[in-house]
Amino acid sequence: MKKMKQVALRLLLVLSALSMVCTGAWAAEAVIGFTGPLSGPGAGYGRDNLNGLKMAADDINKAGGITVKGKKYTLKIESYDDMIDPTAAVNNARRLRSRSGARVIYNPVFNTIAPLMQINEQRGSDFLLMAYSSTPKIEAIKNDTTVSIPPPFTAYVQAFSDIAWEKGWRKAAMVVTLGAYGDEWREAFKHYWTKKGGEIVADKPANYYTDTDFSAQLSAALAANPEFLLIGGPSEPTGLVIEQARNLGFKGGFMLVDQAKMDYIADVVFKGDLSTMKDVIGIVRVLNLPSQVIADFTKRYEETYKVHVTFEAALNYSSLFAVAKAMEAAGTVSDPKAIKAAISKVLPQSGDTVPTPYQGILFQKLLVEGSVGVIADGKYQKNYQYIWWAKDENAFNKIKEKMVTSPNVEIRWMPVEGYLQQ
Amino acid sequence: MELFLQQVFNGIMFGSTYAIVALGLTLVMGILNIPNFAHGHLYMLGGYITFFFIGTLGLGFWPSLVLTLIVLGLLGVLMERIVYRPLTDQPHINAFIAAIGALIFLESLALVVWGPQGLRIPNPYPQNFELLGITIGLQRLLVIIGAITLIFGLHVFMKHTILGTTIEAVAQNREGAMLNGINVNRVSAVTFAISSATAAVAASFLSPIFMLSPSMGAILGMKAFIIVILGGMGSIPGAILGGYILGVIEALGGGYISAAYKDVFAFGALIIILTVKPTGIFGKKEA
Amino acid sequence: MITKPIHTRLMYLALFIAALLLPLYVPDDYIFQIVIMSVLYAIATSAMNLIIGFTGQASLAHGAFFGIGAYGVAILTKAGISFWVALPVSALIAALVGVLVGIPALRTRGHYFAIVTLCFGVIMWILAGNWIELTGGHNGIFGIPQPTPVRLPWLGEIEFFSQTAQYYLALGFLLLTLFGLHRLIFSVFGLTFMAIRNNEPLADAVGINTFTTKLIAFVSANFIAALAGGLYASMIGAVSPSAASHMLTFNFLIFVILGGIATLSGAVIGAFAIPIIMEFLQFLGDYRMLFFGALLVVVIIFFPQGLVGGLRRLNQRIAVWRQNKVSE
Amino acid sequence: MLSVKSLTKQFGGLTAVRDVSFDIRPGEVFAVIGPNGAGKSTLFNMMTGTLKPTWGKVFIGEDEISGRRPYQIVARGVARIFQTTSLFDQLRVIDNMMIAYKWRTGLGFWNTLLHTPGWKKYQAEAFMNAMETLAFVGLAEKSEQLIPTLSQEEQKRLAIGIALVSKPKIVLLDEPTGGLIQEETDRITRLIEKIREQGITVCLIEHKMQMIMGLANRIAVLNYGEKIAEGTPDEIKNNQAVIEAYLGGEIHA
Repeated sequence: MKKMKQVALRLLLVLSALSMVCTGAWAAEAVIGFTGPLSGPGAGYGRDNLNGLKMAADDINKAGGITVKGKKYTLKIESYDDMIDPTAAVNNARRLRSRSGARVIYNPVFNTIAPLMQINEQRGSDFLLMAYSSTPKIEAIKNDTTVSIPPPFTAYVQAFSDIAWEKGWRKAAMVVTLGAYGDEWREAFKHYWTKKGGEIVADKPANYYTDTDFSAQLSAALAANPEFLLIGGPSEPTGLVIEQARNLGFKGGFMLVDQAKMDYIADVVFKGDLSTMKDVIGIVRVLNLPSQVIADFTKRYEETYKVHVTFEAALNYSSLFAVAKAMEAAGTVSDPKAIKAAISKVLPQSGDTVPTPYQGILFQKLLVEGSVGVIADGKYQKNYQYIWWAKDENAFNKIKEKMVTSPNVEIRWMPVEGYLQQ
Repeated sequence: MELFLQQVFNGIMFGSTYAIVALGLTLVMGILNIPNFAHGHLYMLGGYITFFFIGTLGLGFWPSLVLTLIVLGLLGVLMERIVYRPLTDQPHINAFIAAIGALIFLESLALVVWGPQGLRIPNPYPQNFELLGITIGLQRLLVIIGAITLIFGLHVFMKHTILGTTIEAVAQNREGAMLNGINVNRVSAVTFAISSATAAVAASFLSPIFMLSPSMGAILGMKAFIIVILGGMGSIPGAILGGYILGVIEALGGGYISAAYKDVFAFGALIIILTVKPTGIFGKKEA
Repeated sequence: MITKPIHTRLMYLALFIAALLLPLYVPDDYIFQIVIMSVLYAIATSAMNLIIGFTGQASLAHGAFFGIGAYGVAILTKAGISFWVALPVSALIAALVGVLVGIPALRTRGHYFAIVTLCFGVIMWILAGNWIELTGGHNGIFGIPQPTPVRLPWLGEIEFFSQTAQYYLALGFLLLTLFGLHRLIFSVFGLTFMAIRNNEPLADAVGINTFTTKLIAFVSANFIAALAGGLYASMIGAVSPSAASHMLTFNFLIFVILGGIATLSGAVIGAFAIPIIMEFLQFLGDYRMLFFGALLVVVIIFFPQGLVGGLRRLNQRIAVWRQNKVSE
Repeated sequence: MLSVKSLTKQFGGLTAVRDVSFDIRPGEVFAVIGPNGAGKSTLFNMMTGTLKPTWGKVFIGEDEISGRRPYQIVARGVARIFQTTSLFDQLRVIDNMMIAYKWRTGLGFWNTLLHTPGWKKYQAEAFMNAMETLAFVGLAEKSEQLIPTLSQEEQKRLAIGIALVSKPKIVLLDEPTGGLIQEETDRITRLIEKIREQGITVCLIEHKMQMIMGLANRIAVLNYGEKIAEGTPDEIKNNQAVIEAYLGGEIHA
């Protein structure tokens, strides 16, 4: 009889545990959607974005998930491939929203972000669109449930130009990738560099996605005797461009558009040897960021995903932490507007939790400084962090106070039109 | 002038690749009448197989090249047997769909096995030298020499071996060849083997200079297709000449005109040529 | 003359009613989205079937004409012109371009025609990506307005923001397309298309102006493709070069061939079945396209006549089996 | 009726047809004969617009037809059948006939799309004519069948029907009995006689001498691309050049 009771008690326990799991009272899941290129030419880029999210979700879940109105949630990343096809992206988003119940969906390409911004405000099927695209065109579309993750590329244009000018570089030649992003970069750089007084001696774009030989464009560009080359597209072909330019006898420096990563090129294309690159200005080496967690982050990332860490991964990682905290602050995992509104309350982030702490949010843009790295004489040099949204010296100083400092980092002010905070 | 020479050199190197890739395709299209749209993807796979032998197994460049050639040759036979032979009596458009299926398969295969990131093979001949004021990479020179050797070798094979002449006979008159007791299936298999092996050689030579990516075959395949049509289906001189012309046009176009529109000139030229001469420059009267 | 048995007619009626009532029972937005896109694809695919399936001319520029329609509507509606004007105007532009391309291109035959049209398709795709002033470059055009609301006498004003309204709009165009194609194909005029596909020298010899007939088929197909493209642009709300690319052409081609070439229902079935299969395969993750590629090869080998051909074969088998049973 | 004036065709350096002239009179059966490779089919192809003559002209009445496209020549009342039986073999018998009648109707794109009253009229007219001609060639009850189900002879009859359906003034028949056995040949011969009785001029190419001699009103003989004789069957039988060309007297075959 006593035994029976014991068995019955245990059964009851198991059953109640089961019912808790089933009803979700124990730990529910909040689905974070991702649609992006996972095959085709953009696959590497898409996966970098996705990996950052996956790692963030893992880390958040390991730390106990999030607590919304006393209820525990774990985050689950659900991803679909859209091959940068708008139709597929919309299908995926609809699927994520109505099948999996995702209220936050990430997408990393402007061509698919634009159509998603047409549907993410529809009543009954609204979701928070986390857009990874550095084009200011995103801000041109009015949308209450979109957040854009990276700094505007115009901030990099100005910051890179700034440093190149200091180095005494004047004559530029451009061999930038074709495509929406490359076209905008060239246009912006041409505008800014000539305004500064610099000279552009050649503009020979190349298709970094389909071409494998750039010697035609490079020969033409080098014939104009530039002091430095503005190059870039995806990192691997950019490395190839550097190698081919050196083979053609080019001795000057390189400026990399923000899509190309100097650390990736150095480590993957040149196996850690910086002598070919020699003089480079570009987006900072991830490992040289000043945040406390960066070394740990890089190590774990590269161990888990067997690929080189990238800036995209770091920013996506940090942004998901912001979203998770915002869910807690808003007290909802299902109201995109409320989540977006709460983001400002959970910022700034701290450098001991995320690799690239966000300082704030401005309308739909998350604010993070533009980090510039320099390679000179075959060695990594001091970084620069540009605050691009401060409208005046005062605002800049206030932001600067809160930031992580390090002797290897110089924080600078570089106002970028259209983003100045009141 | 130096710039011009440099561009022409680049163009010739590219043309060499185009020529040998188109050469393989024209054999398949002319002899078997199969629109093998996946030909560029065989080239891509050739690059990855070379990577496997050099990068993963650590073999030398030349042994890897030979091994790649063999592997791709076998793969070509397999592809003909599995994908195209069952479609012999069906409309060409069905073979075209099968080709699209095959290329999707090959591209995803590379993606799954080797990942989306570009891969590199160490350059066995990284030396450069100056000639007439232009910089010439040794490996680039090797591409040209390799291509010319291959073209010459293939010519000897086609004209002076029994198998080669048989292939030509089938190319000229399939029914007639069949009536004469030629085993057309065996000729098909051999042709496919040669076709994909040549693509593999092109990839092996080029891969140390370039970067491997799963989608690198798509554009090259399309260009090879266009060269074959331009030169006339089944015409070997047409494919070679077409390849070199396209290579030089592209290099000059990319260097002097806009890179964005350089393909427009190539494709536009094709439209014009075909409307003037509807069966290609070296084409037979009516296909 | 060419009449269908009564049970086939009943089946079509049932399908028609099912299509009309679809918004009532579609389970969620996701399925609805796929259905709407499939309806659009079915329009474009049916048109492609006219030129490839019925007339036997493998035009690989279909995606480009879809793109002309899409960009036409995008540019015109962004300039403030009503969708209802922009759509026919874009389709007419596509038809005009079709005439200009068709006149030289249709001089070539077989593979050569396929390649000439493919080249044209690639050129249009490059133009879409690089003529920044007109097409917005690779970013494309975004923020395209939904179709202008229409005021109907007894239904009031209809807006096209909801999926339901978009669905009916697309369905209306699909039915119109099928109706038109049905009339064209099941007639003496339509027989001339098939005559050209079947035996062009004989068609010539029996007094058919084969060139003009091919041109009519080509231009009609392009006109309809552009209509589908225009609808696409205003429904998705953004166009980029991918809406004019040759990959789109290949997709349509796959729909036509796997659905069942040269049958009206085949094109529609293909346009529905393939995207749904593709979505279903999402669970395969990285292996999805690997599997799809292999599937394509296998299906084309074992069902050379596509799904419709497969169904017909099945039907015949069943008929034979029933006959045997009766005779027993 | 139809006259051929100095027709010449060169392929590269080879002359396939050299300076051939003749006149076909209304209502007669005119035959062109000659050994294999004599240039008969080339001549035919030039008369029907499939090949452009290098030199020379073809007239129908006063109207020059050489250099015109085939469909324009058909519209002037010249119909033809090909040497190897050429049909729309993916379609039904009746479809084949209606396609061949189409040029006589106004069944164009807009008519068909809008189903105008004219469309209905023409569509019915095409059907009526097709059925009538099918009855004439003896295939009325096969109208719904697919081509591959027809016998060789039936296919030949259909090919002739296709030529006749649009009511031509003259039909050019390229070996209408090729590949048929004697019995079938006889039946086709009777059909051709029936065509002549309808007042339609016939021009045919044939190998089978016996058949030609009984059927043709006049005969032209080609050898190595040149006309070596023209005349009634009796004249031809006794023509020395013809006898030589056919290796001595085998003309009576």
